[in-house]
This record gives sequence, structure tokens and C-alpha cells, in this order.
Amino acid sequence: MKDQLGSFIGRLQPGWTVECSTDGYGVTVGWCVLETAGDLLPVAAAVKQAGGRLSTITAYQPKDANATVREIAYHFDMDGDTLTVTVRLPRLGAEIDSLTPLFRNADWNEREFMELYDIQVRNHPDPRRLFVDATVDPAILDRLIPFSTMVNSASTKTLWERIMAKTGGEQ
Amino acid sequence: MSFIARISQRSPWLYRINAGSCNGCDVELATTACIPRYDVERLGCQYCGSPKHADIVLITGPLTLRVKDKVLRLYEEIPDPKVTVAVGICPISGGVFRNSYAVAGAIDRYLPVDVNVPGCPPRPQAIIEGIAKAIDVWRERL
Amino acid sequence: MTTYTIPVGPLHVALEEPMYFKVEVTGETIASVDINAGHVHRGVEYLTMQRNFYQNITLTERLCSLCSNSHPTTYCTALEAIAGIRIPERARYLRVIADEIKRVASNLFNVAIMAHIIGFDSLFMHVMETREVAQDVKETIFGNRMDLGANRIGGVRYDLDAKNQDYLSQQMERMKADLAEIVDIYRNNSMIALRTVGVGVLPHDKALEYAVVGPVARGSGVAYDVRSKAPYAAYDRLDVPVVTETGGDVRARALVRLREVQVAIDLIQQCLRDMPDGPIAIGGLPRIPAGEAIAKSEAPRGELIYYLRTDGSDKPERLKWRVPSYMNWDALHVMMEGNRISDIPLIVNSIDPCISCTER
Amino acid sequence: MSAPMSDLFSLLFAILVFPGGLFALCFGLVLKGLDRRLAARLQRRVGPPLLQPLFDLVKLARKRTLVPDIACKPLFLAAPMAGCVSMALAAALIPIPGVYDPDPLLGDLLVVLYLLAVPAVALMIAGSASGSSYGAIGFSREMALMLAYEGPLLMVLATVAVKTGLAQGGFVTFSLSEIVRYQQEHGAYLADPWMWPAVLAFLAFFPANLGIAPFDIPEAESEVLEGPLLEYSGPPLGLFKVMSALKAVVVLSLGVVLFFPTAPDGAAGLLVHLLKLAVLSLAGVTVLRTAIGRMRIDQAVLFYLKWPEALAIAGLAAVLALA
Amino acid sequence: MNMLMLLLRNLARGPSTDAFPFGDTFTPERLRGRIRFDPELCTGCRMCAHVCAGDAIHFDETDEGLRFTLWHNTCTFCGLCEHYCQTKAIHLTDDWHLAHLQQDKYAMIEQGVVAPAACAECGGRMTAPVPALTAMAYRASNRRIEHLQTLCPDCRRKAGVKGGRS
Repeated sequence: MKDQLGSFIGRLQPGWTVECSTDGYGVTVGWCVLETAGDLLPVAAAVKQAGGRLSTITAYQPKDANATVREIAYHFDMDGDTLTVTVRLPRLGAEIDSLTPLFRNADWNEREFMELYDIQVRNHPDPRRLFVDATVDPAILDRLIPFSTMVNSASTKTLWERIMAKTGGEQ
Repeated sequence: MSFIARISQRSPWLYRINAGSCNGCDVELATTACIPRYDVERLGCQYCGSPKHADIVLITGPLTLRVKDKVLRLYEEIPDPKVTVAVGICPISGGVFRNSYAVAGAIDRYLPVDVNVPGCPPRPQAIIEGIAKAIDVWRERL
Repeated sequence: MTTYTIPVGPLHVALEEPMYFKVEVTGETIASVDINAGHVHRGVEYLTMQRNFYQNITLTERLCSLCSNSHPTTYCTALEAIAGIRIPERARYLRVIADEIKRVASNLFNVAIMAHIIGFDSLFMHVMETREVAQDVKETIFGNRMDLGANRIGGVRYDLDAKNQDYLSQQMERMKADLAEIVDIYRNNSMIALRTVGVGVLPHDKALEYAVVGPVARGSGVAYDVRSKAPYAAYDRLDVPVVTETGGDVRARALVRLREVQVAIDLIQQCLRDMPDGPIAIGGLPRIPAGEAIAKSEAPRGELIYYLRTDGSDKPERLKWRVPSYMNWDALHVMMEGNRISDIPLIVNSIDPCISCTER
Repeated sequence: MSAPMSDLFSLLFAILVFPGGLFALCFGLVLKGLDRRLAARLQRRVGPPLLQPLFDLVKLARKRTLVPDIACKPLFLAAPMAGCVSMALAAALIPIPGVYDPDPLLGDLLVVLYLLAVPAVALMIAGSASGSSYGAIGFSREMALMLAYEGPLLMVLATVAVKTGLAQGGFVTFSLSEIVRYQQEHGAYLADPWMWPAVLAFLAFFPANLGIAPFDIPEAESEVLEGPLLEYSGPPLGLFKVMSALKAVVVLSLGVVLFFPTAPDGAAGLLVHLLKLAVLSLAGVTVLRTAIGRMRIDQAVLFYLKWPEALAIAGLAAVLALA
Repeated sequence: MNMLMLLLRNLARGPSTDAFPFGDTFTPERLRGRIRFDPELCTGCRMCAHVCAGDAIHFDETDEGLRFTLWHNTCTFCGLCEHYCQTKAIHLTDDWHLAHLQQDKYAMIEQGVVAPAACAECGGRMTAPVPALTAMAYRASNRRIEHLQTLCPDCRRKAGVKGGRS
């Protein structure tokens, strides 16, 4: 484990835990789960003090359709080691604080999960859409019906019908 | 064919449109168009910076929703007679991106395509072969 | 002088890919930049969750053709971490070779485009001709000039026999002299200096603040390279020098890339020397249990990070990655302000923007 | 045929057929073809056929003309024509040593100077009439560049005019025929070291006027997408190509006539003249543009205000001092 | 100066332009191009369709047997199908001449029918086991293996329960 991750672990407050595993190359990966979203900013501040850098943020759809909780994973680079802080949020109407005051580069990451998932970010400096075209519905990745069955596999199907129609005669 | 027509078919100018490609085909197009090894200037081709100067338009990418209107508008700006070449499997069929919510899919649903050059990405020689086929088509339209 | 807005892009010839900037200019000087992204957003992350683990090897490779090999390598590494697979020794070296050959081609392409943007077409062609050597290597050994198809779950799917090892080593040797000359031209040519020195400067402290990665960071003196900070594949056994420059300008970034090409060639030769015999992949089709993993690698443009979550089925529950270019876009604000309109394409190109990677 | 009629006829012939118009165009296209071919060879390419510029022109003539909705149509279409006419006229104004002497009725060096400004102005009008923002940038760059190079050019012309005028007992002569005749008799100015600053200043002028590297800034493809020509298509674009081919011949001939006109009479003279143009074009245009990148507009303007300006002043001063 | 030297050297060395399209060009052996399918070797396992990211491979049952169709216009030529095909019934050739006119778009296919066999026991229709696969599985063949190959999966299971009869 490198000094940065160690330094962060030294700053842990009661209720925060980190599980670490080190691979054959000596690279450590730490996992930290936060039950209360309010802990995110203090944890991020501790990461920053330890010298960490925000790598990326992953939001995802809960696997279970009836789940009441959803998660966002914040990945920090600690001088080569990686720390992942997973925050639990309510499934519906999830809101989270923006990390931009601490890590400038959270900007795009947060805009991205705002447009793809049903999550709001408080105090985001520029909450416009980032990549997804205005014609696409909001929170597209939170839909439970696989999108392909709705729109496009129809186009794939007609495609194959055409190919087969063209070749069927030859058979 | 008249003498004039024979001469003018020796000057097909190329223009490329990226409709959301992974840049593989674009890199290969740049390679084909600009480097000594492939030298399309031999065929009288020349890359142009403006769609208004173009004769043969090379389209790459699966046509994302965000570029769709822009690509179609750009296509309209190319004066007739023109020939369209779809480079790579994405513009031809949508390729691996076909089933995405952000992709409009095969480009021949929106504008007339004349020549397809499949590949992922096609090698420069294959692109040249496609351009040569496009020149044949273009000759008929001149 | 009045301020007006000029649009750059989205379908601009100097940009290899569609990107849209709104640039506020006063006279010929840039006052501010607004980046409007999303033209190459194909929803690939969504697609990876609809496809099985095998299909995703090919799908992630199609994210971007310039760093195409870094994606499947990192994806497979994450998958192998979850499944507890240790890939054979030989496969580790073969992964390095595939990655480094892509780095050679990618970096040369970027510096060539830089020459093209400043109207230096002869130099552009010369660099591209040198790059063709690497392209031929890729086509001969892997079968495609851009997308190598080198990886599989549990190892690689190409091997180098004695004949191909000789060929690879000869081709790498062949590039060295040309490369040395190119580095000299980029370092000393007065025309290049006129256009690139002091242009698009990103100072060291801003590089840290904006958390830039890869050659952009190293061009501003930040010595961070995943290959030495968090080794993977066979990088722990290889000697990987971290290349840095201090100028923080367009030329410094180009020089970092060129010197990294030299390092990459050296790494390939180290691999050819040290690579043990043995299998290139584990046998059979592995079962992927539920779990989560992080994998990182140094793509040609910098740190690439993959996060994979599985649920025991044959499809990822969530696959997320962050590409190096994603971090570098924001720093354009710092680089551009105060520069001239003519320098916009030059500065944009200097971060080696991979738009298709960024927008997925 | 009455005398004025035949004068008019020979004038028209000079402007439209030889040495202006058709002849200059054909030779200009050959020069462009040679240029592209040599450039290709310098870059290890095969390059296009020699007549490629002609093929391009014929092709453009057969394409559709598109006029942007926001463009000012009359200006948009008139600009390339004005450019072509001015250059055909200018070509008829420049003597071919030992072969062709322009009618004094047509004008002298000063008229050439004015005509030379027309293509740049035509491009500016084209840029602004097309209504695109890249056209506008192209416009402002063309203007800045022109302001920068017109000064030295004016002084170079003055140097030659003064030198010839003084030698002939007057003060200045703007007659190109006189300038040629004097050098035919007393040797080319190129051989006179005192004239070298002026020669160098002229050499620095023509890349900017012809729009080649390092001064191809207004039309830079990778920056402003060919600037003023962005919105042009079909025949009007072809006319711009005609203009640029004519301009190459005019500017290069002007250089030859001003500094190195010595040539035999008759057909041999014509051959020698064309050969000189070709050599100047290949050495001064092709090699230069392939060996060098593009400057930024501010750098180019600064460059002109520094070097050619200083050289031109030095050249003029030298001639005046020697007198 | 370094640039000028480079240009003069270029001039002296002559063009490096490839002869194509007027002559031959370099085509490496391993080039991943047009795909060939050999129905004789196909075991019908459909692994190729399973690993195909572009959805380029389709199987359907016809009267003649199991039909394999591959459409080149959505194939990425990644080669995973060939890699995972046990018997290499699917093979990427070095033929890259795939450019075609729009009217031929849907005809850019590779097709093959895996002929069904009749079970020696019950006469039912089955996909014939491929000798290449058994050769891979067993070092040497024997009469028992050869007999089992002629049975449908159901009959094979029954034969296995009976303990074999040769």
C-alpha cells in the first residue's frame, strides 16, 4: 500500500471502513461504503488531504427492480492505488452533493450521470446535458425495459429479414 | 463520351464527413488521402476543406442522433453531381453500435449511398478500391 | 475591439472527429471557450450491458481506433481480477507488445497531425510514412491496421513465432533512425518553434488542479505514468522510464509523445528479449462470478480506468470506464485563453483529443 | 481595316489571347501542374498528371453553382470575374523581352501595381459577400497581409523605376518597356549587388501575394477551411482558380522583367522567358512551400514590417545614394 | 535546414507510392478479410454467433439443414468467431476486396448449410458430429466412437446407459 492510501486510512472517522486487497504487482485497491450520503464530502475532503485525485464516478441502476436503495461509486487515484467510495442513496429522487468544490474534474462526471440516471446533483456549476442528445429521454439508463427491445432491435430484425429475403431465393 | 466529359472525370475531389465514428476509418481516410504511400492525387483526387468543392463524399460512423441533422445539412451543401461512399461497416449497417439509443443507424435510410466499403476499418487499399468504384459511378452522372 | 463568437466544428476538417466549440474572440485573440460535446456519443456503456463478456472484447475495442488495444486489455484485466484468473507469463509480455505498438502508431499520428495543422505537409507526410512501418507490423502480426484483436479473456489470442519475432524486431530497428531525425526536427526546426513554443501553455500547478493525465500532464512536468505507478501485464519486470518535459506548451507535449515512441520501441525490444515460452492463454471458457473490480492502464493518451461489476450472469451488470482524454478537455480553457484563433486547432490537437473515447 | 480599329483589335488580342488571357492561363496551369508534380516528388509521391489543374477547371465548369442564402449574390458572382479580368489585363501589360512590347496606351508599372491589388480585393469581397464567419476571418487576414506586403512592394517598384529613370537622365520611369530595354542594353539588375536588397524584398513579397506557405494564412485549410473560397462552388470557384493561375504568371513575369529580362529576340526569347518563369516558380514557390510551415497572421505581418520593409528601404536608399 | 535535406533526400530516393490500384500491393497472410465458412467442419455449436459483437452471424433451420449466414456489412473482422471455433469451420481469409456498389449491399454474405444426418438407431434428424472435433477429443478413433457418431444425442445417451455394444 502506498503512502497516500495509508494516509487516508489514518483519517478515517468512526463508521467509515475500508477493505483493501493488494494484487501480485503490489497495487492496492480499497473499497469504502458510505450508508449516509452526507458523509461523501467529508470523505472526499480526507481523500484530497491525503493527496488523492478523482479518477471517475460510476452510477448504476440497481439490479433488483424493487430495490429502494441505489449506489454511486466514486473512484479515487491514490498515487497508483485506487480507492472506491460507494455511496448509498434512496432509489427514488436521489440527490447528492457536487464534488466540484474539492475536485474540479468532477464536473463532467456528474453531468454525465445526471443525464443518464435519475440522480440530481446539488450545487453543480453547470448542470446542462453533456453528451446525450436532447431528443433522447432523460435518465435513459434507468429504464427497466431493455431499450433494444423497444426501438432498435426492430431495425436489426428488418435488416436480417432483408438479407434473408435476398438470399432465400438462392437456397 | 465527349472529350470534355472525359477530362472532367479525372478530377474527383473528395470530402469526408464523420458521422460519429470511432475514428478508425477517419485515420485510414487521412492516411489514404494524404500520405505518399497511397497518394490518391495520382487519380486526380484532392481533399477539400469545403463541402461545396466536393464530388465524392466519404462518410464514416454510425450516424449518431447528435450529428444526424448536421450531416444531412452538410450533404445538401455538396453540389450535384455527387457520389456517396460509406466507409466502414458503421455507416453501412450501424455495425456494433446499431442497437444503441444514441445511434440513428445505417446511413442509407437518410441519404442515397452509392458505394460501400466494409471493414473495421477498411485498409487504405480497400478505400482506394471504393473510391475507384465511386469514380465509375460519378462518370455516369457527369 | 469588438468581441464576436465563432463556431469551430462540429464537422471541421482540422478536427479528425466532430467536436463543437464556441470561441469568443476579440480581434484574433481568444477570450473564452465553450465546449459542446456529444456528437460521437454512441451509448457504448449501455451497449456493453446488453452484450456478453465475449462480445464486449470486440465492442470495447471499437470505442476508439487509436487506443483500441488499451480498452480490451484493461477490460480483460478487470474481468480476470473478478474471476481470479492469472494469465500465463508469456501472455503478459504479448499484451505489452500489443499495447506499445499501438502507442507508437497513435503518438506518431498525433504529432503528424500537428505538422499538418501548421501547414507543414511535407513533415506530416514524413512522419506518417514512418508510422506506416508500425501499421505494416500491425497488419502482418495481428491482421488489421487499427484494431488488433489481440486479447481474449485469460490471455491473448496471437502468438509470435520465431519468424514474426525477427520481423518485429527488424521493423522496430528500422524506425529508430527516422525517429531520431523526427525528434530533432520537432525540437530544433525554427518554423515549428515559431508556432508551438509558448503556445497553449498549461503550467504545472494548473496541470495538477485540472488533474490532467498522460502526455499532457507529463508535458507540464507531472511525472505520473500508470505503467510505473500501478504496473500491469509485464510492466513490473520492464524498465519503463517516465518521460517528462517542463515547457507545458504545444511543443512540450509533442516531444513527450515522440520520446514515448522511442521508449515504446525499446519496451518492445525488451519484451522480445525477455519473453518466456509457454501458453498464451488459459484453457477453457471461464465462469465469471459476481463481483467488482478496478483495472487501470496507461493508454497512449494517459491513464485509462475500468470499473466492472458482475452479477454472475454472462453480461456485465455495469461496465464503466474513464478515458484519458476525458480529463484533459477541461484544461483547454486554461490553454486557449489569450492565444490566437489560428492556434485553436493546434492547441486542441495538442491534448491528442480522442473524442470517440471521451463520449463513448 | 482602319488604324484605330486594328489598334483596338491588337489590344484585345493582347488582353484575351497573347500574352494575356488564354496564353497566360495555359502557361499558368502548366506552372501549377509542374508545381504539384515537383511538390509530390519532394514528398516521395508520384503526384497528379501534369495537366491536372486543367482537368480540375473543366470539371468545375460542369458543376452546379451554389450561392449561399445569406450571400450578396451580385457581389458574390462578380468578385471572381473582376479578379480574372484584372489579371488578364495585367498579363497584357507586362512585356516579354524580345517578343512583346505592351502598347503604352494600356498603362505602365503603376497600373500593374493597382491591378495586382485587385485579386486580393476580390478575395476579400468574396469572403465578406459569402456571409460565413470563416469567410470573414479570411477577409480580415487577407487585408492585414495585403497592408503588410504592399509597402515593400511599392518601394521595390520605386527602386527599379528610379534606377532606370536616373540612368536615362530623368528621375523615374514607370514604363516597363523602358525598364526592359535599359537592362537589355546594360545588363540585368540582378547582376548589380546594389540591387540585391530590392531583389530579396521582392522574393519575400511574392509568396504572400500568391498565397503560398508560409503566408497561405487567409486560405489555410486546417484553420479557416479555405477562408474566402469556402462558400464557392462550380464555375465561380473555377474562375478563382483561373485568377490564381493568371496571377502566378503575372507576378513571376513581373519579377523577371524587373530584374532579369535579358533574352534573345523572337521565339527563342519567348522560350527563355518561360523557362525563367518555370525555374522561378519551382525554386521560389514549390521548394519553399514544401519545406516550410505556415506562420500565424500576426507573425507574418510582423515579419513583413521587419525584413522586407527594411530591405526595400535599404534598396531604395542605395539607388538614391548612388545617384 | 534539416527539412530541406529531408526533401532533397526524398527527391533522390524517388516516390514510395504503392502501385495499387494500377498494380499489386502488399497483403499480409494474417490479414483479417472476407470470411469463409466450411459446413463440413461445422458442429453447429453456434459459439461464433455467441461471441459476435456485430450480430453478423445468424443460424436458421431449413429443410436442407442448419443454415449459417454471415453478412459482411456488419462484421468487424475481429476474428473472435474463428478464435473460438473448435474446428475452424469459420475462417478469415486475406481477401480484402470487399468494396461494392449499393445494389449489392445485402448480397455481401457467406452462407453454408450443415447437412443433417439420420440417426443410425432411431432415424431421427440430427446435426452430424464432425470428424475433426472427435479427432480433437480422442487421440485415436475406434469402432465404438465411430458408431456413437452416427447416433442422435438421445440414442447416444441410451447407448451410454447400456454400456455400449460394438
